[in-house]
Amino acid sequence: MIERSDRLSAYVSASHSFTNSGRWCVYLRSAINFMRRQWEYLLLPLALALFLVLWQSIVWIGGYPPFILPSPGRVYAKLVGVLSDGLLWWHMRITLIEIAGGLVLGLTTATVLGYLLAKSRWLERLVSPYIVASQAVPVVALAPLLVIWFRSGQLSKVLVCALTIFFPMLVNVMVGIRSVEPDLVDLMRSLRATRWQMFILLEVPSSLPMLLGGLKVSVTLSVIGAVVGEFVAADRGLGFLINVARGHFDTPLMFVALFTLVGIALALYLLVVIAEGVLLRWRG
Amino acid sequence: MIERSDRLSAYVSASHSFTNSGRWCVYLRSAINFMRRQWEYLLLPLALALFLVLWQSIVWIGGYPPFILPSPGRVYAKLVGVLSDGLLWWHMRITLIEIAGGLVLGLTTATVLGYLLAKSRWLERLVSPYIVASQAVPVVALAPLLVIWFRSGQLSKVLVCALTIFFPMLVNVMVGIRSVEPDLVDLMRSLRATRWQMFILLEVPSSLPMLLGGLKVSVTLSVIGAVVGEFVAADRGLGFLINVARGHFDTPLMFVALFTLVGIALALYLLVVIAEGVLLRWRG
Amino acid sequence: MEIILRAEHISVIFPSPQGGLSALEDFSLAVSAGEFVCVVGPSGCGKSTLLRVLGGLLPPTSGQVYLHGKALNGPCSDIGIVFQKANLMPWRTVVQNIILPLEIQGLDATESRRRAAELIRLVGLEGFEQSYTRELSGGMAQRVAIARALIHDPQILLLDEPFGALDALTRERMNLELLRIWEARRQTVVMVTHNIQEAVFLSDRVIVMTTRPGRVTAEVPVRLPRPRSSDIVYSDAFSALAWTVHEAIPG
Amino acid sequence: MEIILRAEHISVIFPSPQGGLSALEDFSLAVSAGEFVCVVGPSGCGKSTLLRVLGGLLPPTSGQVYLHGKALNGPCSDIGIVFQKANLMPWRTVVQNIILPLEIQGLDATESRRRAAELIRLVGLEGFEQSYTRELSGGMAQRVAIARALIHDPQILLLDEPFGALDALTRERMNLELLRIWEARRQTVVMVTHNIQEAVFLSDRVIVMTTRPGRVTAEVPVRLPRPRSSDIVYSDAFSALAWTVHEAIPG
Amino acid sequence: ATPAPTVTPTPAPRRVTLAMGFIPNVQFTPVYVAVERGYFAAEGLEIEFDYGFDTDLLKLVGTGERQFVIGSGDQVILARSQGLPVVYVMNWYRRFPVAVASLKPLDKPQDLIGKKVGIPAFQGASYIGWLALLDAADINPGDVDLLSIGYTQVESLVTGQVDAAVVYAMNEPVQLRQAGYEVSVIPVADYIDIVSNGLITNEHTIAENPELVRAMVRAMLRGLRDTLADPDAAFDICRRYVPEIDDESAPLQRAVLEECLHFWRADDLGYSDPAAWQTSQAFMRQIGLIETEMETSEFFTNEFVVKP
Ligand SMILES: Nc1ncnc2c1ncn2[C@@H]1O[C@H](COP(=O)(O)OP(=O)(O)OP(=O)(O)O)[C@@H](O)[C@H]1O
Ligand SMILES: Nc1ncnc2c1ncn2[C@@H]1O[C@H](COP(=O)(O)OP(=O)(O)OP(=O)(O)O)[C@@H](O)[C@H]1O
Ligand SMILES: [Mg+2]
Ligand SMILES: [Mg+2]
Repeated sequence: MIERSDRLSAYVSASHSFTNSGRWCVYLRSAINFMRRQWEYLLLPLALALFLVLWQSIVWIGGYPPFILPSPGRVYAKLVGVLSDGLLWWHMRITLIEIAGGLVLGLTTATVLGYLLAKSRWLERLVSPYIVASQAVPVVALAPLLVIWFRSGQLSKVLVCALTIFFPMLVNVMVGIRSVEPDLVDLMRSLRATRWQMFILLEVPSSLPMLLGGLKVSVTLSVIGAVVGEFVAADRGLGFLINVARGHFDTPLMFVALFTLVGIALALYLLVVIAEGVLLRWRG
Repeated sequence: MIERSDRLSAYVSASHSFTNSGRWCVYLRSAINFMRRQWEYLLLPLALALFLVLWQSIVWIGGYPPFILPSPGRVYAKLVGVLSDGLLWWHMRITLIEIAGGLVLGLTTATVLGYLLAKSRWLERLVSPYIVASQAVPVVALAPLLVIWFRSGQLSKVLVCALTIFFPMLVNVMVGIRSVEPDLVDLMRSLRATRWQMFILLEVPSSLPMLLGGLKVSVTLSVIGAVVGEFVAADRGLGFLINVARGHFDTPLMFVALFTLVGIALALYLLVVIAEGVLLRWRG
Repeated sequence: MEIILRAEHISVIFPSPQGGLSALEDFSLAVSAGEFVCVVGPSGCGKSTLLRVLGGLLPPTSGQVYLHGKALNGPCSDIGIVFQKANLMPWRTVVQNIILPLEIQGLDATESRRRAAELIRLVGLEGFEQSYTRELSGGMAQRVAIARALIHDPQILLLDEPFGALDALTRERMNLELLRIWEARRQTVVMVTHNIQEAVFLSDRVIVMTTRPGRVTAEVPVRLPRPRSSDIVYSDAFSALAWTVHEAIPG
Repeated sequence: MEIILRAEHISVIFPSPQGGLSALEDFSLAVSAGEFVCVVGPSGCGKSTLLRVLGGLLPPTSGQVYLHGKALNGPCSDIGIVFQKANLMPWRTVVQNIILPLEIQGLDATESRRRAAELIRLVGLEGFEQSYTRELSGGMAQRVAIARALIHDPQILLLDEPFGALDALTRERMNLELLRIWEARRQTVVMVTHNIQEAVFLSDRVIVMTTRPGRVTAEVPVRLPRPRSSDIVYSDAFSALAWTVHEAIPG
Repeated sequence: ATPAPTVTPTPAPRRVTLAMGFIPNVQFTPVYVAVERGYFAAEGLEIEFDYGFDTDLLKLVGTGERQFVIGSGDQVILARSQGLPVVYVMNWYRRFPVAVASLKPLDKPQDLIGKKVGIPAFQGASYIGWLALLDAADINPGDVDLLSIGYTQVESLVTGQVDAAVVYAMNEPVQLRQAGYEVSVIPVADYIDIVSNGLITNEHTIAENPELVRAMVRAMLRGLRDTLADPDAAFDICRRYVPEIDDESAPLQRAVLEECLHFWRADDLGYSDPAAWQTSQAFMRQIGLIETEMETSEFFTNEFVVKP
């Protein structure tokens, strides 16, 4: 009874509004606006859906056996399995800790060193060959030294992760600090800003676009950095899980681990994008 | 006899100059200036020398056997050996070709895609999850698919290399294009510049510091990109050589291969630094 | 006289937290071919916004601009603009900045350089051809921007306080040069200035604007004989006109 | 009167491909405490360079600046500078830009905001407190810069064409405000301007400079009574002084 | 599929890709010998080597992307449990090559109790070998402190990071001895007989092209026999295929080859012992690596191994 009267009143109000076509227009426009904004939020799920469709089609068309390319359904089933028995969580936690450590270590080092190198050309000349070298040497070749010097615990993975993310951030810190408007430096000097104030009130905000760019690369690479560290020698973590899955020809499990990695990378990247939205609001 | 008279004349001219102390001052100052400039050029060799000293001290102090950490002398001897029998050249040529291919492919893709993403927010939202994912997945995990899709020739290494260098460049292209001064865009628009002119006359020069930053990261990572590609499956190239050296417990050979990698990376990096010096002259 | 540039019922509303800042409201203006119009008004009244709309750089919230009777929906190469800021490219030298419009039009380099050399002499920057913009003083940068706007010889010039950073003497000289060029080339000029003397000296008509919303409060036609020389500023007619404009500006 | 700021035999040579550009040559100047000095001269003659040297931002190639009799070898918090460009931080709102000097001095936020509100009223920017700099007109940005220089109440003010982008009326109002503040706070001011009227109206002394090398050609003491009101510009003494300055500027 | 070649040499040699382990290595000497002496050519085959990670290569054989790979028996069992149609057609390593090495005296597995032992990874042949050894010696895995150290066994042993390490018997111990260290070794094969490396192909190739498989096996066995008969000549051939072995590293590699011979030697070269497969599968089930019991005959066949 109540339901019916509600419907009735809705009908009445609708027909009433209809006569008032100006207001309708406004509603319509705001609805379209709303949809446009929503559409932006739909893009991410859309990208995901597109991916799933593409994947399934490759499986069908390519006719690959599951141990080469399992279907989405199989991977999902495996995901549910390893989620429910806690295996995935456990390995993921390990890798997350390494990533966190690597990010903290790598980003601080990159910022501090990048700042110093940006300020001093001769320090840059002296140190940059080492930095470049550290990036050109494959981690596996360093494995013996890493194991000897840092044991095989989590520290070595944190270090490998830090090493991986360090360089893109360092370069962007340098580019950013060197691009600071000289006139604003003069302004800050005339106000007798301390070195720290210069850094925090001028250099950081002015190079923020570049810092956030470096951060985007760094957080994305942090995932692979930790995993590569685990590849060298580990008995836990997602990199280890991938290795075990490969060794056991358990491709669905490997895909679950890979997607977890991708998920972590996407989450970190999204965080930076959100930070960018807030911090670069002034650019309109 | 000749020597004595030379000395004498040097003495005379010195004592003569001495009375003219103003000129001496100028000479001294210009000499110091000259030395300062030379000093800058000395920094790179100095960095190298420092490294050698450090290395030798670690060998002595750590007392490591040569199969863990060979002395500089041993590595040098091995280097001479593999240079003279052409082995190093041969592997290096392979890797250089892969690096060149990877750089061309990776940098063009990054520039084109970076430009498009910088211009279109919704394209960015749609595509960036895939890009992030492509960076978070370890190459080794995809090895069988790579082999099936691209065979095990050099193409797959070029692709892995391109994939490695692509992301830092892409992000910096985006940051650069988005940082272009809106007032200068207005200027160019008022002059009815075409899209291409906008790109080549405004967007490229104005984002040059960031592009060169991205390039620095990319060329450095290109080396490791090619080598990782070779790790997956190869029968030639420096990455292969490293693997062979490890397999044969030939640590000096591994070091030779590593130093070759570092040398390539340093050479590429130096090229970018030189380009930077020329292209950013206007910043003084 | 034929109307070359016509703005009809232009409104520009910038989004703002308080719901929208009305920079121009129902602004209409018609400029004849060969006319020299000056716009004066208080700081922030919408003069620069007006020039951006006239130049096709900013689509108005409502209203329409017509060039040669056709709706203007974007920048047009007939129109040259001098912005309020010098807007030089720091990676280009003085010469390279000046020839930018010709480079975009695809003119060959030697002809460009010849024209640039001429304009550099005009704005008094001989010896600074190869300087980068960070080595220029404020006034020198502004002069480079003026030279750049003149080089491709546009039919319509939109000038936003082009002589603001110049000293009195250079300014006077530039005023005379501008008049000479305008008379020789029969261009159409719309110029924003803060200097009432300058406005009266140069123009055929002075438009006076009010602040927020930017509207026309007065149009003062200037019927002084041409060509004008510097002496004209001492005439009674000139003083009277300057006074009229001064009084029209809202305090 | 005590000499508060003294420049002795200042030369500034900028490196240039032609071997060195002499922006200032053997320039000497002594400013007494509480004095108001205006500097005029052609574009590019070294006025901004002079202010940068006086502010301790640019070490001169030779010569020395003394503040309170002590050699000045770097910026000093007693000196406030308004640059020729507004030099605002685009990531800060108007209020945030204005309170920057206080933030650096570590003043607490509420007091800062109170003072900023006062200055915003003074420069006529009410309602734009939360605007970012890209939403400001040229003159509004300059007014923000002026407010920023006044907020930390420095003993010495170095102003580089602070009112260049302002319309005649706002400029007049700002002139009067500046005089009021200067008289109330007994500050010392060195101000670059292109407006001879303004120079004579405001200052105790007008320094006239020549171009490359920048030197003093004339010093015109202005002994008009204080406090001055706008009417003074119509006096004969004022006209005579303005004429003297005008004639002293090298053509 | 192409028609099966006859036993007699065909004029146009048929290209076959043989996927081997990671890198060219002295351990592949028999293959190089077979190529060099024309044993493959005699079967009408032209061999192309393909190096890579063994698990990847096995997958490629499983898809038919490659026809032959050299891999170990435990991998075949694991792969088949995941549905890869791979079959082991020729036994090469008669003894399982994994061992435990230490620079301290080590007589029996029990000596490892309470010690720190390094292992490359918690999977793969070395892990299985390790567990098998503990199982055979009745040691509780919890009584040994096992560390994952990657492929850094030599370095870890020398620097004292671990008391013992799980190694390949013909690699690390040989290297250490060559460098002058006293090494004690416990080979897993002394305690349990599990299936080791051999030639692997897929069901499709066996069904469509049995002659090809037979030819491959025959040629490889000839190479193996020659190597066992005259290791010095074989080593010289090997050096031609692995130019990275220079005069400096040759003695060590020669020693590695010598050690290998102990693991290859057998009375009935190429034959798989069904009992070994049985043991392997039972053990892998016991430690939970595989869940379902499979027919041992799925894993391997001896039908292509012919007596000379
Ligand atoms: N991009 C923008 N976003 C928001 N508001 C803007 C923007 N540009 C201008 N405004 C506002 O529009 C009004 C008019 O600005 P405009 O630059 O046209 O003034 P103007 O007359 O040129 O002033 P001035 O003489 O100081 O240069 C101002 O209140 C300004 O704050
Ligand atoms: N950083 C620099 N490098 C090289 N030359 C410079 C530099 N700064 C200024 N100059 C030169 O010094 C001279 C004086 O410049 P300055 O900025 O002091 O002039 P100004 O008197 O302030 O002129 P304006 O009134 O146009 O602002 C100019 O010729 C200019 O080209
Ligand atoms: Mg304006
Ligand atoms: Mg100046």
